[in-house]
Amino acid sequence: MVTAFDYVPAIVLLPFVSFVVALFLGKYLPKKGAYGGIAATAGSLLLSIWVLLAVRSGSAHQETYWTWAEGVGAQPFTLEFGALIDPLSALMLVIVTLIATLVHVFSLGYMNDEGERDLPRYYAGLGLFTASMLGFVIADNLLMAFMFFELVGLCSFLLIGFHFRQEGPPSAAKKAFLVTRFGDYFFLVGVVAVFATFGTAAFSGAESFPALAESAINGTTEGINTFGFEPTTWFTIVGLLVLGGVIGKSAQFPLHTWLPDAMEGPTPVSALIHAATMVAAGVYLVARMYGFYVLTPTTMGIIALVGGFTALFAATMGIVKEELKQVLAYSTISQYGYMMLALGSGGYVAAVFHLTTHAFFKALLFLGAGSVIIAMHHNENMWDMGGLKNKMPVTYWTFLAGSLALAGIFPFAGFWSKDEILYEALIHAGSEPLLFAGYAMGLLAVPVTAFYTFRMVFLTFHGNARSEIARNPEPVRWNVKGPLSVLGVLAAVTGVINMVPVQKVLGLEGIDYLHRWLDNEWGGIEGLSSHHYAEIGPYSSTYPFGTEVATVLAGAAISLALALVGLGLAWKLYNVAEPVEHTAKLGGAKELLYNNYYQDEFQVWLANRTRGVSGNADTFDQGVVDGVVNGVSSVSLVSGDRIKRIQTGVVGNYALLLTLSLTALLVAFAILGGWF
Amino acid sequence: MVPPEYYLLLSSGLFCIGLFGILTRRNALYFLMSVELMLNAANINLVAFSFYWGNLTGQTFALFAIALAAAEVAVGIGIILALYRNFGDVDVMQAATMRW
Amino acid sequence: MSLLQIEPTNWIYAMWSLQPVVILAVTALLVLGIDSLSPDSRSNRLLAGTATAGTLVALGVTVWYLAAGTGAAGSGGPISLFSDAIVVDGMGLFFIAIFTSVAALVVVASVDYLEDDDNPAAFYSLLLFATTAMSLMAVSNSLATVFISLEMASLPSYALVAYLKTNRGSVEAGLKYFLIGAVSAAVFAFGISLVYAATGSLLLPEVAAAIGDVTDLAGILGVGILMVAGGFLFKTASVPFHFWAPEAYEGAPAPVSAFLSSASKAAGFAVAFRVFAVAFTPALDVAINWGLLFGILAVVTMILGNFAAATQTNVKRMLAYSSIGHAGYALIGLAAITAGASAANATVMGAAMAHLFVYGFMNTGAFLFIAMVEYWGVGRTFEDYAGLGRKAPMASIAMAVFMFSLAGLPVFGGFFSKYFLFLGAINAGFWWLAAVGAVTSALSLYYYSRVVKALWFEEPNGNLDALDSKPTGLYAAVIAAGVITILLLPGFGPVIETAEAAAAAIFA
Amino acid sequence: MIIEALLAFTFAAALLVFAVPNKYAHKLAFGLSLVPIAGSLYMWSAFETGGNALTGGQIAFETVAPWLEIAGYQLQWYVGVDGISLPLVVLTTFLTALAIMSAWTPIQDRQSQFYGLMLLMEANLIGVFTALDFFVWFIFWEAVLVPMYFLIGVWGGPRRKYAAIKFFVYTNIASLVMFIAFMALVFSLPVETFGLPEITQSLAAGELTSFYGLPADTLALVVFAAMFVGFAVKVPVVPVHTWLPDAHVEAPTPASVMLAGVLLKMGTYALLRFNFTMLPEQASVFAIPIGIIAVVSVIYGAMLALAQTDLKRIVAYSSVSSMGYVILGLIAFTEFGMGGATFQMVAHGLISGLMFMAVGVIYNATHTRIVDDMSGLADRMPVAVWILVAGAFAYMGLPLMAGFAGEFFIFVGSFGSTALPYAPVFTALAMFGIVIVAGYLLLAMQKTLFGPFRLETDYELTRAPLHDIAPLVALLGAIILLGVAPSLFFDMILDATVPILELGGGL
Repeated sequence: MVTAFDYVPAIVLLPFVSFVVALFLGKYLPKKGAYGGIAATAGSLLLSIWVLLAVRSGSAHQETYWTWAEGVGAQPFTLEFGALIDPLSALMLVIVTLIATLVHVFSLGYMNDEGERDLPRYYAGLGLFTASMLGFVIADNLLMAFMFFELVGLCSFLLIGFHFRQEGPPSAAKKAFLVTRFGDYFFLVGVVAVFATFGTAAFSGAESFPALAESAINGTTEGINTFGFEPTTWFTIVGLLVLGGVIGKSAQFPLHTWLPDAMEGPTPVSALIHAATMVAAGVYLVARMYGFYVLTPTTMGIIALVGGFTALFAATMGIVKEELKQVLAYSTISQYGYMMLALGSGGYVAAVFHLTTHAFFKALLFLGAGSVIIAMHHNENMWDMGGLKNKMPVTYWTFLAGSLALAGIFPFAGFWSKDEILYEALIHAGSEPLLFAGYAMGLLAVPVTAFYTFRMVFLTFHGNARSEIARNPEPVRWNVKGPLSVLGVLAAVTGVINMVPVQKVLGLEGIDYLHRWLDNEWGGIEGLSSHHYAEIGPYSSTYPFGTEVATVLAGAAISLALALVGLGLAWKLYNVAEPVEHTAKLGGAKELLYNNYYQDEFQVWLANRTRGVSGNADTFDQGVVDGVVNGVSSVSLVSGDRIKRIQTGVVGNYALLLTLSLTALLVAFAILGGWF
Repeated sequence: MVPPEYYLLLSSGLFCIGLFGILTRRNALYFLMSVELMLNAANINLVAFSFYWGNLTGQTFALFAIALAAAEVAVGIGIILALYRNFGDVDVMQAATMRW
Repeated sequence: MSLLQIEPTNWIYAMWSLQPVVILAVTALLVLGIDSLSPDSRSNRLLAGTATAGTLVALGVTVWYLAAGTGAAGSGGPISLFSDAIVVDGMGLFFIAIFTSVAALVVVASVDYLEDDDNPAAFYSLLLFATTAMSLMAVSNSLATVFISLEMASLPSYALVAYLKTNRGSVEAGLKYFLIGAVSAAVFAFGISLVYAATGSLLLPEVAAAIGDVTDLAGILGVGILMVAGGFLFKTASVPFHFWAPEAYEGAPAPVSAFLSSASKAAGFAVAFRVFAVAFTPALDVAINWGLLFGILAVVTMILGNFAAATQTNVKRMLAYSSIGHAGYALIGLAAITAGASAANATVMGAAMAHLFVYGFMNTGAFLFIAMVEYWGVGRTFEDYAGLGRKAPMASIAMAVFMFSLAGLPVFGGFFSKYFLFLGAINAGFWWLAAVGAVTSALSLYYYSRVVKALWFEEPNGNLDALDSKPTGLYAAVIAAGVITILLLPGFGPVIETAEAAAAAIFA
Repeated sequence: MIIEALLAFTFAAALLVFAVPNKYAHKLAFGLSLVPIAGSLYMWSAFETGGNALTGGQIAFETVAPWLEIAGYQLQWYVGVDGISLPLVVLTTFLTALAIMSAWTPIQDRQSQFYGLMLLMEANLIGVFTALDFFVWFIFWEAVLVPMYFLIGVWGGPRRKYAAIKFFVYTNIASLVMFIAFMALVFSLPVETFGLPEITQSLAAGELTSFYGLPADTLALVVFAAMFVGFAVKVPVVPVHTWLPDAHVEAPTPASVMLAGVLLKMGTYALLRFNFTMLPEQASVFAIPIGIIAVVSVIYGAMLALAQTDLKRIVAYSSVSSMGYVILGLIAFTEFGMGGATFQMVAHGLISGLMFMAVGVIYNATHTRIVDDMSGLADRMPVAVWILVAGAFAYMGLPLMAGFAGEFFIFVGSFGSTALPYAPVFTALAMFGIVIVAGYLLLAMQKTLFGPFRLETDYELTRAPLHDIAPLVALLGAIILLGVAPSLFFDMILDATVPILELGGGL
C-alpha cells in the first residue's frame, strides 16, 4: 500500500531536481527557474503535510535508503542514509517547505521583477539549499545529519555570495562558511567520536547512540569505548564537540559573527537562512539528539548558559543598528539564544515551539524588510525611511504582526513560545546556577528585544518620510504581498498550537497540542518523546512563586511587562514625527555596541595572526627545510669543486700524489698486515 | 751465495732512485730515463730470484720486460717529439692546459 | 715447472681456441697491408669496413664460443694453452665480447671522424692492435703474459690519444697518459718481480698454491700485491692512479676516449679480476687484506669521480670523471671478495663484469655522441650543447638514454648492472660499499641530468646550422649503442647469467 | 594477460605518438588513451574481490613468468591486481586521458613528444600499480620519473630546470635508500624470488634472520625506518616535501595533474604495500613518530598553503596536507583507517587533478596564477570558475564528494585506533586541517574569482574552450559519483586491507 512515507525521498528530491533544472536549463525557462522552484517546493510542502497527517494518524517511520559504506571486520560501522519521520521531523518538514515555498514566491518579486542577473544560479542555489535542509531534517543518523549540515553551509556560501561582482558578498560568504566550518570541525570530531564510542550514529532505536549512552551510564551496557573516561565525562565531551557545530550554525556566541555579515545575501535568502534552514539546523540538531544531551547535566547547563547569554548579548547589539536587516540579524541570533536556553533547561517542547513560531515571524520580518527594500530601491538605512505605513499598508500590518510576535506581546505567537522558554528555565533553575544565569539573561533580553524591534518599526514606518525615495516608494506586487499575508496570519495565531499557560491556569486539558504531539501521543518512535527526555533528564521542577499556576502567571506577567516597558521606551523615543538618534545616551557603551563588542575585530585579529604564523611557517619552510635540501646540494657541489682541484694539470704533481698515495697505502697495510 | 735480501735492497734502492728522478725532473727525457731505472729494478729482482728459485721464468720474463721497455721508449720519444712541436719545449710541466 | 720444459704446443688447437684474438690481430695486419698496397688512394671507408668486419667477426666468434660453452665447466673446463700462460674460459670470452663490441662501435663511428685524416690506416690498426692486446689480457693466466699484453695494449693507446699530432690538447693528453702509464708500468713490473720473489712463479694458479708456503716473505708478497694492484688501478683509471684519465679522455679524439674509457678500463678489470681471484685470494689471510684495499679505493674512487664530475663545465671532462666513478663501482667486484665465500664472491664479481659489459655500450655511446658534437664543431661545454635536442632528436634521445643508464635509472641496462652490483655487495655483507655507491649514484644523477637538461630543456643559444650534416657512421654507432642499452634491460638475463657462470668458474 | 595487453598497448601508443607529426598528436594521444580506460574498466567489471594480493589472497589477472636469476634469486615478470591496486589503475587511466585533453590548449610546442611522454608515464604507472615482483615494480617505479622529468623540464615554467632536477634527484635518492633497505631485508629471508607475496608471507611467518650481525628485530626496525623515509619523500610528508611545490609550480598543467593525481599516490601505495603490510609490528613501534609526522604534515602543510600567493603553490601545499591524512589512516591500523587511506588516494587523485586542471584553465586565459594579480574572474569565465569552486569544496571535504568520504573514513578509523597511542588526540589535531583548508581556499577564491573584475591584459578574456571544460566536468562527475557511492571502490579496498590487519596480529 502506498503511504505518505514512500514519498519522503521525494520531499528532498523535488527541490534537488529544481536545482538541477535551474542550473542547466534555467536560462531557457520562463522566470529563469522560479516556477520550477515554486512547483518543487510546493510539491514538497504538500507531501510534507501528507507526512504530517500520516504521523498524526498514528504512525512513524524509519527507513534506510542507501548504504554509503560498510565495514566488514573489526570496525563494523554501517554508514548509511535513511529517513527518520517522527513528530519532530514531520513538523520541521512542513515548516521548512512552507517557508521555502513562500521565499520562492517572494523571490519572483524581489529578484525577477528587480531585473537581477544570473537568476538560474539563484534558483539553483535556493533549490539546493532547500533540498539540503530537508535532507538534514529527515536524517536518521548523525553522520547523514552532518553531511547535509555541511551542504547547507555550502548553499549559504553560494547564496550569501550571490552578488559576487561586489566586494562585500564574497567576503561575507567566506566568513559565513569559515566560521561555521570552525564549529563544524568540532561537530565532525564529535561524529567520529560517536562512531568510535558506540559503533553507530543512529538517532533512534535500541541500538542508537542515545540509547546506548543511557544504558552505559546506567551500567547496563558493556563494550562502549569511553577512552578511559567515566561514561558521563566522555559523553559530556562528545556532546560538547557536537555542540560546536550547533554554535556555529545557529550563530551562538562566540561564533555568531558571520550572521550579520550574511545580510549581504539577497533578502529572501536571509529569510530562508534565518527562519527555516541554516540557523535553524543547529537548534534542530540538538532537539534531534536530545536524548543524548539530557544525559549529561554539564552539557545542558552550558547550552542554557550559552543560549541565555547569546540572547541578551545579541539583543544589546540590535539596539544601535541603522540598517533594517542588521537589526533583524541580531534579533535572529538573540532568538536562537532563547531556543538554546530552552533546550539547555529541559524545555524540549518549548524550544521546538519557539523554533516554529520564530520561523514564521522571522521569515515574515525578513520578507517584510525585503518589501521595504524593494520600495526603497535597495537602501536599507532606516534613517532614510519613515512614514512608509501609509504607502505600503500590507507590508506595514504584516510587519507589525511579526514585530509584536518577536517582541513577545500577548497574544502573538512569540509571546507564547518565549514565555514557555522562560517558564521552563525558571522552574528548573532551582539548584542550577548555570540555568539561573541563563534565565536571568533571557529575561533581561526581553525588554531589549521589544525596544529594538519597535525602534525598527517606528523608524521605518512611522513619522515623516526622511528621504525622497521614502516619499515615493516603489510599489510591490502580489508576489510580495501574498507571502507576507500568509506569514502575517501565522505569526499572529501560531500560538494556539501550544497554549500551556492557558491550560494550566484555566485547567483546560488538551490544548497543549504541541506537547502532546511531541510526546508521541498520536504516533512516534519509542525513546524520542518529550516525556522520555524529561524522565532521563537531570532537572526537577521547583515553583518559586508557590504553586504551579502562580508561577505560570507570575512568569508571564513579568516577561510581558518587561516587553511592554521596552516597547514603551521605543514609542517614546522614536514614535515621533522627526525622530533623532539617542545613542549618545548610552555613553561609553555606544562605541562598544556599534562595534559589536569588537568581536569581529577580535576574529579578524585572530585570522591575521594565523596568517602571520603561516607567513612565518613559509619563511621557515623556504629558509630552513628547503634550505637544508639546497644546502646539501650546495655542499656537494662545493666539495666537488674542491675535490677536483687536486687535478692541477701538472703531470709532476700527479706523479707526486701517486707516489705519496702508494706510500701511504704501503705503510697502512704494512702496519695492518704486520709485515715488519 | 748472496742472501736474497741484498738483491731486494739493491732493487728497491734502484726503484727509489728512479722514483726520485721522476719526482724531481721536469725534462721529459729524464723522466723517461728514470722510468727505465725503475723497470730495471724489477728486472734485477726477476733475474735474482730466478736464480734463487731455480727456474728460468724470471729470466725469460726479464728479457720480455727489456724489450717492452725499448718499445715504450720508442712510443715515448714519439710523443715527446710531438710535445716539442706543439709546446716548443720538452718540459713536462709546461703542458698543463687541461686541469680541474 | 719452467717454461722451456713443457710439451710442444698444439698450434692448431691453440689458434682455434684463440680465434677471436687471432682474427683481431689478422685484421689489424690486413689494415696495414691494404694501406701499404695502395698508400696513395684515400681508402678510409675500405679500411673502416675491413676493421669493422674483423671486429664483428671476432665478436661473432666470441659470442658463438660463449653460447657453445667453450671453456666452461660443462664442456671440458678452461682451455689452457702455452704452458698455462693463456687460458680460454668464460670470463676471458666475456671480456673479449666487450672489447670487440666497443671496438666495432668505435670503428664505425670513426669513419666520419677520420674523413679528412691523412692516414686513417694508422688509426684503425692501432685500435685493432690495442683490441688484440686487450683480448690477450683477458685470457692471460700468467703474470708475464699479463704484463706483456697490458703493455701491448697501452702502447697503441698512448699513440691513439696523441693521434691528433697538431692538436695541443691531444698531445698533452698523450703525454700525461704516457708518463703516468710509464710510471705505473714500472710499479707494476716491480710488483710482479716481488710476487715472483716471494712465490717463485708467475703462473697464477701456481702463485696461489705457493702463497700458503710464504712465511717470512709475506711482507714482500704484500708489497708486491699492492704494486700489482697499482698497475691495474692505472689501467682502470682508479684512485690514486687515475690522474691521467680526465686529461687523456678530454684531450684525445672522442672515439679514442670512448675506446679507452670503455674497453681499456674493462681490460684492466679483466686481468685484475683474474689475477686477484685466481692468484691472490689465499693472500687475503696471509699477506695483505686486498679486499679492504680495494674497498677503500672503491669508496675514494666513487666519491672522487662523482664529486669532481658534478661541477664540470666541459661535457667530455664530466664524462671522464664519471668514468672514474664507474671504475669505483666496478672495484666493488673486487672489494667485496672474502676468503672462502665463493658463491657470494662470484655473485658480486659477476655483477661487476655485467656492469662493465653494459658500461661498454652506454659509455661508448655517450663518448660517441660527443664525437658527433665535435664533428659538428658545436663546442664542448654544457652551454654549447643547449638545444641540440631540437636539431638532432634521435641522437639526443640516445644520449639521454646513455645518461640515465649511466646514472643507474632502472629504465635502461645500466640499472640492472649497477643495482646487481650493489645487491651483490649487500649479499656479501658489504652494505657500506652499496651505501656509498647509492649516495654517489644519486649525485651522479645530478650531473648526468645536466646533460639531458642542456640537450632538451635549454633553448639553443648558438648557431646549430652545422647540424644539418648527418654523419652516418656516427649516427649508426650511437643509435646502435642506444638500442642495445635499452634492450639490455629486458635482455639482461643472458648477460648476467653468463657473467655469473664465468665468475663462478673462476672461484670454483 | 589483460595487464600485459594494457601495458603493451600503452607503450606502443606512446611510441606511435612520438612518431606522428605535432599537429595530429593531441587528438591521436587522447583517442589512444581511451583504450586503457576501457581496459581498466573491463578489469574493474571482471574483478572479483578476494583479499590482499600480498598476504595470500586471490590475485586477479595474475601472470608469472621467470625472467632472470641473480645470486640464487629468481626474478620474475609477476603482475596482478587486488582491491588496493585496481582503483589506482582505474584512476591512472582515467586521469591520464583527461590530463591529455587538458594539454590541448597549453601545450603548443613539440606536441608529439609531450603526448608520447604522457602515455609513456601512464604505462609505467600502470606497471607500478600492477607489479608484484620487486624488481618489476622498482623498474616501473623509477621509470615514471623520467617522463615527468622531461615534462617539467621541457614544458615547464621559468624555473623549470631547477624544479625538474630537484624533483628528479630528490626522489631518486629516496628510492636508493629504500632499495638498499629492502635488499637487506630480502637477503635475511629464506625466499627464492623477489615476489612481493612470497616476501610478505615469509615475514609474516617470522622467518626473518639476522643480517651480518644485525639481529632480526633491529634489522626489521632499521629497514622499516629506511623504507619509510624513502617512500615519505615520494608522498611527500613534512619535512621532505620541499621538492613538491617547486615541481608543481613549474610543471605544465597536465604534468601537475599527473604529479598530484597519481605520482604522489605511488608513495602512499608503496607505504601501504611495503611498510604497513610487510612490517606491521615495526609500524606500531614507530606509531607515535609517524602519527606526529602525519599531523604535522596536515597542519604545517595547510599553514604553508595559507601563506602562498600562487594558486598552484596553494594546491601543491594542500596536497602535502592531504597526504598527511593518508599517513594518519595508514598508521591507525584499523579497517576504516587503512581502507580510508586507500580510498583517499583515489579521491585526492581526482580532486587535486581537478584543482590543477581548473587552475590551469584559468592560467591559460590569464597567464598569471598570482592571487593578487586578478579579481572577479567568475564574471568572465563562469563555467571554469564554478567548477573550480566545486573542486575547492571537494578539497575542503564537502560531503557527497569523494574527498569527504576518504577523510571521514580515515578519521573514523583512526579515532578509535589501538595501534596508535593517543589516537583521538592525533585524529582531532589532524582534523583541524579541514578548517585551515577552507580558510586558504576560500580566501584565494574570494580574491581571484569574486569581487569586481580586474586583470591587466592586452587582450579580451574569453570563456574557456570546450576541450578545456570537458575534462573538468568528467572529473567533477567522478568526484561526486565516488562521494555518493564510495562503496564502488571501498568494498574492494576493505576486502584487500582487512587481511593486512589480520596479518598484523590484531593490531
